[in-house]
Amino acid sequence: MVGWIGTKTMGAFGVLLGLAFGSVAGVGSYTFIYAKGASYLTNDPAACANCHIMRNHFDAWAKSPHHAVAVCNDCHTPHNLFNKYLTKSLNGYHHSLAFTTGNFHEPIFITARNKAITEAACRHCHEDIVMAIDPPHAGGEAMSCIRCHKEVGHME
Amino acid sequence: MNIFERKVEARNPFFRVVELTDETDSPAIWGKNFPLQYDLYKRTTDMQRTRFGGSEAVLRMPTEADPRTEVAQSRLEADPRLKTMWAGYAFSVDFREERGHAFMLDDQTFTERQQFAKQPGTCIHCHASVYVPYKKLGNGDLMKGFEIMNQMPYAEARKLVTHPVSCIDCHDPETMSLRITRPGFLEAVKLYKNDPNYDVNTQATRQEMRSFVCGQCHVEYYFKGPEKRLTYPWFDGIKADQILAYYDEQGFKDWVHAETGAPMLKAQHPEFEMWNQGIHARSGVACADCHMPYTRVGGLKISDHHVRSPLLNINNACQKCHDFPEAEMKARAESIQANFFSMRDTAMNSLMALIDDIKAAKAAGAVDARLEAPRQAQRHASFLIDFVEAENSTGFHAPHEASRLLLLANDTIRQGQLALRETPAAAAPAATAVEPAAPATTPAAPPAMPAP
Amino acid sequence: MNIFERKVEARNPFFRVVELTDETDSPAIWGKNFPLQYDLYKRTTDMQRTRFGGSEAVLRMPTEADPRTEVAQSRLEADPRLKTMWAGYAFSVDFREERGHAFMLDDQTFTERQQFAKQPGTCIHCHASVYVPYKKLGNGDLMKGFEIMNQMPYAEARKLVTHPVSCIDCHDPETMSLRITRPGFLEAVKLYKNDPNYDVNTQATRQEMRSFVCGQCHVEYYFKGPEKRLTYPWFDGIKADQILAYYDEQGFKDWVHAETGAPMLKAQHPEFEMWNQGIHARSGVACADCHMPYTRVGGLKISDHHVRSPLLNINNACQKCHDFPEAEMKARAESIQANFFSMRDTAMNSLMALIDDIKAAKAAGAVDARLEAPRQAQRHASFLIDFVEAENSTGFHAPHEASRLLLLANDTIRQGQLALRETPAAAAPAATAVEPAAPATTPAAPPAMPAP
Ligand code: HEC
Ligand code: HEC
Ligand code: HEC
Ligand code: HEC
Ligand code: HEC
Ligand code: HEC
Ligand code: HEC
Ligand code: HEC
Ligand code: HEC
Ligand code: HEC
Ligand code: HEC
Ligand code: HEC
Ligand code: HEC
Ligand code: HEC
Ligand SMILES: [Ca+2]
Ligand SMILES: [Ca+2]
Repeated sequence: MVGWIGTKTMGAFGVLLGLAFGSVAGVGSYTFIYAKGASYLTNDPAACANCHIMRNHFDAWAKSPHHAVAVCNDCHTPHNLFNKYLTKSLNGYHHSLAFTTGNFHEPIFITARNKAITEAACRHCHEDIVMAIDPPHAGGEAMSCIRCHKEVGHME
Repeated sequence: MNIFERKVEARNPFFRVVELTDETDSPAIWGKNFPLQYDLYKRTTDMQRTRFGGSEAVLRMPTEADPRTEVAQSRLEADPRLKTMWAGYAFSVDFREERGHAFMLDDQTFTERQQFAKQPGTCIHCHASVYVPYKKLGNGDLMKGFEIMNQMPYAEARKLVTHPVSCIDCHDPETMSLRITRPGFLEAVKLYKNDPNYDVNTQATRQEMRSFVCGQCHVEYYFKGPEKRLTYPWFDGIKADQILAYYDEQGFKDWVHAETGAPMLKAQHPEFEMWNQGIHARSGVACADCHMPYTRVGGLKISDHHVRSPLLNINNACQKCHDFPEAEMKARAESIQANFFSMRDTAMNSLMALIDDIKAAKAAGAVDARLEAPRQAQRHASFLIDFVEAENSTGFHAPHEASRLLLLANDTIRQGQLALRETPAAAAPAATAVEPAAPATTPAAPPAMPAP
Repeated sequence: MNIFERKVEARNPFFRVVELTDETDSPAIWGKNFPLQYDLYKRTTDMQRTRFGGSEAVLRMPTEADPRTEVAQSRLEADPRLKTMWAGYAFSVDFREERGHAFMLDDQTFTERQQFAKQPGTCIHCHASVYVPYKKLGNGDLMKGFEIMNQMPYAEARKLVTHPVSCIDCHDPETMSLRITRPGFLEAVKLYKNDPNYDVNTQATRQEMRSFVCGQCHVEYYFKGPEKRLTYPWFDGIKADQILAYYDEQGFKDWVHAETGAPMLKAQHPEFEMWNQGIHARSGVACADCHMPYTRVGGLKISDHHVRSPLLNINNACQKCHDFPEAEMKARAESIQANFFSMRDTAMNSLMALIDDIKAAKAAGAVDARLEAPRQAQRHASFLIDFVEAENSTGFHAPHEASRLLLLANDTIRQGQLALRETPAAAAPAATAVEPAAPATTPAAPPAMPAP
């Protein structure tokens, strides 16, 4: 089911979670994000919207409460330098190929790997408020955020 | 963002190759300006089955009377109980699965029902591009042309039309916006809106129009009064039991049942009425959202004018709103349909039992007075079952409403069968000297439904 | 690492004030570590009605035998047909709307059903924090303690328990993860999963557990065999008709109907079974998603331990997934419920008619052989109606399935009533000389359902 993270992705997700927690140490408040807002926005979302096929997602993002605080890469790349660029290149390759060949399923569905990255990104910013509902053990089963917060994922 | 504010997809650039007027009814001409829509429109000749819908091509030997080499599968053969249900009526002779819009004119012209009884020109209202012919016949007056064609015999009226439903039947040639052209709906939508002054073409929202253009034809109708005026029976409401109440008030019947003598009613394709009762209508989802979803052709998003079963096109038709895999969406629709199908089966068997009962009683010489209640039960139950059976989504458009109607039908049959067995005092079966209890009495008043 | 350690630097909201062990059954002690959850948990004493659910406080004069000053409204008074349906069984004496978890132990202890017939210690399985008492009784062995308590009379077993369902019944005290503690479910989940080796506490996913903890108690059950072993009857499947088939195979009956002599079955709160048939379960939505939705307390999101009707809490329970206004979501749920309620009403009236019929036939001296088929019809129909009636969501958890069962019940009644009137040859009512047709015959085989 697309609705949430399958058990198979849990291992990788756990690792990502760990990384996300690592980088959030000593942070974890909205103030920080607001303060650094400008630098986040240098990850220009227009780069993504260059592809008309990304247009809907761009539009939905632009109307969402998140557009003031998070750009595409905040949700779609890991909050860790190495993984960020690894992911960017993997996705860049994949999307360009798909776009050129036109050979992809519509509507577009996020891949399991990218979804895990995004779910970790939610926690990166919202750990404070959701810590009680996350599993006590690293490697425990995490709850999918977008199962309930569908609208955050550009939902029409 | 929600489904109500449907986005106008990347502006549709088109080249005005030809000038379209309010008299252009040939789709090929419109197709010069809108080749993408036209190409898809032509594909309504495709025949492909889904588990419960779509259609299947059955080869036949063409005859002089009926030159078709392919027809859709017979529904009477698939379920012979329908013949008994409609005994004595044209539908018991020929009734087929409906198929794509391209076939509508031929299928009407050549159905064997035409042989069974002379049909009026009225029929053409929903089976041809009739907007321009109506206007011509009425000297520019649509309603007048409609009334004139209604009075013609079918064969004569048939000569006045050429195309199945065409661009001009749904679109304004100048603005390309949707437009209602059917007199039947222009009148009935006032009842639907409960506003005698409602003018659908100026007052409806765009999203409403995306269903109303279909509601022009995909509705229950009858021929009213001696002049057989085409009428959508929405005077008491559009639910099946409200329509039934209206027919009862009018004392209307479609035919007399050949086996039981009951005054019968036939329901036809109430897709619009049933859709209205469902969760999708309630959520603002229009016919066109599922049956003409946006589809990407090259870099453009256009409405898929290949009108067909959405289950042949799940990614565009369903997945824009439902975040589940294609196979799962198919399984969900089919599970609703299978559940409906099994309920319909139960009700249908009950109906056959009632018909058998009345037939037997009649054969045994029962007088009309004694048959009155059972025959009314047959009339009512048969109409309710027919309503959800004739509705072509196999329950999908409004599963809860369909269930309600089937239970109502089944219970009506139960009471009809008991009424037939309710005998004047002392006529209880001698063998056991059972005193039959009055049917359906309740020891106490049923509880009031809690107020909303 | 456990929940405490990990959260320490991140301004952990929970402090390990006390040590919790597998013997700590007092919720107040757990509440020291988790005051937010405990505060909400205590609010299950609230009584508030929704249109069809919730509960209403009815004042009463406390007596020695029953010291309660407030009870929930009587369902028997709301619908007296229930008394007829259950004539001769404890439920016809006292049956009330269920209310919050805080009341479970008192309501069981003091229900008048306890006076009607001696109840076994087994009952406590679902009405108290019984995990620690079971283990104590079994010297550390849960299953053994369970078997011992089952054999005690209720009054004696009652002395061994103190709390209504408590933290330890759903949570592992060390990890706080969800845990199944109920022998009935530990066994039955193997049938549910169709795997005799299934170990729910190690193999279930977190999301599954968010329903399974409720499925420990919100299920149909019966007391099997002479030792009256608590059993969830899922051997042939968990749908109502599959459970019915199982009871028939077992030749099991709950009681004999006082008015008709039929061998009856009683269904009880099959929320888990019905939820499983619905679109929400299919979409992975758990009981806790709706009945314990996340709620924000200060800067923290926690599970709302005030377990109650989601319609008292639509904003958190529904609107995160459904993007419609609160009033609209309420109306949607209530429209499903009202539709169900009217269908239930029809089936209920039919059942009363059947009971009247059998009663009358019996009074007139009909022999048992003649009453066999009608009595079976009563047994079956009554169980099916009871199943959806006892399911406490008024149809919401699985509206399609509920409709299917009600139609099945109504049709079973129709056949039962006809069977009663089917008389040995020549017994046809003399007055009109009608030859009654065999009921429910069909002129042709029904169409096969299209394969998936
Ligand atoms: C070259 C054109 C192009 C650009 C630029 C582009 N995308 Fe995509 N993207 C696509 C196409 C085509 C797909 C569909 C691929 C598929 O589903 O196989 C896609 C799919 C996706 C998906 C879902 C599939 C997955 O891999 O998980 C995400 C998420 C996504 N893009 C995000 C982004 C972000 C963020 C950016 C900017 C950093 C971006 N895209 C830039 C063309 C593009
Ligand atoms: C606040 C977090 C967030 C931001 C910012 C964000 N996205 Fe997403 N995106 C998501 C989530 C969550 C999903 C997964 C949606 C789902 O599975 O329903 C998603 C999915 C997608 C998909 C795949 C489509 C799908 O429904 O699975 C694409 C393409 C995409 N995003 C592109 C973008 C682009 C382009 C931007 C910037 C303009 C962007 N996203 C910004 C959270 C975000
Ligand atoms: C870069 C940091 C960041 C990321 C990544 C992020 N958020 Fe947020 N989110 C915020 C901030 C800051 C706000 C407050 C915005 C406001 O109130 O305008 C917010 C608001 C919200 C809200 C309340 C408003 C609304 O849209 O309903 C929800 C729910 C939410 N986030 C969920 C998520 C989920 C789920 C994800 C991952 C898919 C996510 N967030 C990713 C920073 C982030
Ligand atoms: C089962 C459903 C569900 C899941 C899963 C879920 N949430 Fe929520 N979330 C809710 C509900 C309900 C609320 C509203 C609580 C309230 O307002 O009392 C909420 C509130 C929030 C808020 C506060 C929004 C505001 O307006 O202040 C944030 C941020 C948030 N969630 C983020 C997340 C993140 C991140 C995850 C994943 C770790 C997640 N949620 C998982 C249901 C869920
Ligand atoms: C939410 C989606 C949805 C909406 C809205 C909808 N339909 Fe359907 N419709 C379906 C599905 C699914 C079927 C079943 C198709 C099948 O069995 O293959 C169906 C079947 C049909 C059929 C029979 C098609 C066939 O393949 O035999 C007709 C005709 C039809 N619908 C007309 C309408 C009309 C007219 C409206 C509006 C008044 C409408 N529908 C609204 C989804 C929809
Ligand atoms: C002018 C009358 C008319 C209008 C307007 C109309 N239809 Fe039809 N429709 C028909 C007729 C007649 C048929 C059956 C044709 C046949 O079987 O030969 C049909 C068949 C169908 C089918 C069955 C296709 C199949 O494969 O079984 C679908 C689906 C359908 N229509 C949907 C729609 C939708 C959606 C709209 C509006 C966008 C619409 N129709 C507008 C008259 C109309
Ligand atoms: C109010 C609109 C309307 C009118 C008037 C109408 N039809 Fe139709 N007809 C439809 C629609 C919509 C369908 C497709 C749905 C279906 O078959 O149930 C259809 C399907 C058909 C079919 C193909 C399926 C079948 O029944 O075998 C035939 C033949 C047909 N009609 C003949 C006629 C005849 C003859 C008349 C006049 C007595 C007539 N129609 C009047 C709307 C109409
Ligand atoms: C049965 C009704 C019907 C018929 C016949 C029909 N259309 Fe449409 N058409 C629609 C609907 C519904 C839309 C969507 C309009 C909207 O969303 O406002 C549409 C939209 C369009 C658009 C706007 C762009 C788009 O694709 O959404 C064009 C152009 C168009 N149709 C051309 C044609 C042409 C050319 C024909 C004849 C070959 C035709 N239509 C026949 C119902 C119809
Ligand atoms: C434009 C949006 C939209 C489209 C297109 C759409 N749906 Fe839905 N669907 C909804 C909404 C809204 C609901 C109501 C529940 C909710 O709020 O999610 C719903 C509910 C459902 C349900 C649950 C109903 C029930 O009775 O259990 C099913 C099943 C379903 N849709 C199937 C389909 C299928 C199959 C298609 C394609 C043929 C489809 N939908 C197309 C929006 C849509
Ligand atoms: C999608 C949401 C949803 C899910 C999932 C769900 N329920 Fe419910 N439940 C409801 C609604 C809505 C009602 C009706 C409440 C009312 O009438 O006030 C209800 C009613 C009930 C009631 C009666 C409550 C009352 O107020 O009298 C019980 C008990 C119950 N559910 C238990 C369960 C159990 C156990 C599960 C899982 C096996 C479950 N529910 C799953 C939404 C849900
Ligand atoms: C130990 C057995 C047990 C467990 C475990 C249990 N319940 Fe209950 N539940 C009961 C009993 C017994 C009652 C009725 C109490 C009464 O009426 O005195 C009840 C009542 C309810 C009610 C009715 C409240 C009202 O106002 O009408 C709801 C809703 C409910 N439970 C949901 C749940 C959910 C959701 C879960 C799991 C998270 C759950 N229950 C777990 C035994 C249990
Ligand atoms: C398998 C679990 C289970 C067992 C065993 C069980 N109950 Fe319950 N009981 C429940 C649940 C769940 C509810 C709340 C739902 C409802 O009332 O339908 C409930 C509600 C009740 C109520 C309050 C509503 C009413 O019926 O008036 C009483 C009293 C009660 N039970 C008594 C008993 C007695 C006496 C026994 C033993 C014969 C028993 N219970 C055995 C689970 C159980
Ligand atoms: C009827 C079952 C039940 C009972 C009794 C119960 N809980 Fe829970 N509890 C749950 C469920 C379900 C969750 C959600 C767990 C998950 O998502 O993995 C939960 C989650 C929690 C959590 C994790 C954070 C959160 O709020 O989601 C804590 C802490 C907790 N409960 C404490 C308690 C305490 C303290 C008590 C007793 C006062 C208690 N619980 C009684 C069912 C129960
Ligand atoms: C965690 C997500 C979630 C929650 C919470 C939830 N729903 Fe749903 N609901 C769904 C999904 C998924 C469907 C299936 C249709 C779809 O795909 O949108 C659905 C379908 C429905 C439908 C259409 C079913 C039909 O038979 O027509 C209704 C009505 C509905 N939900 C009401 C509610 C109500 C009321 C609540 C709160 C008590 C609720 N839901 C809570 C996810 C949810
Ligand atoms: Ca068809
Ligand atoms: Ca209640």
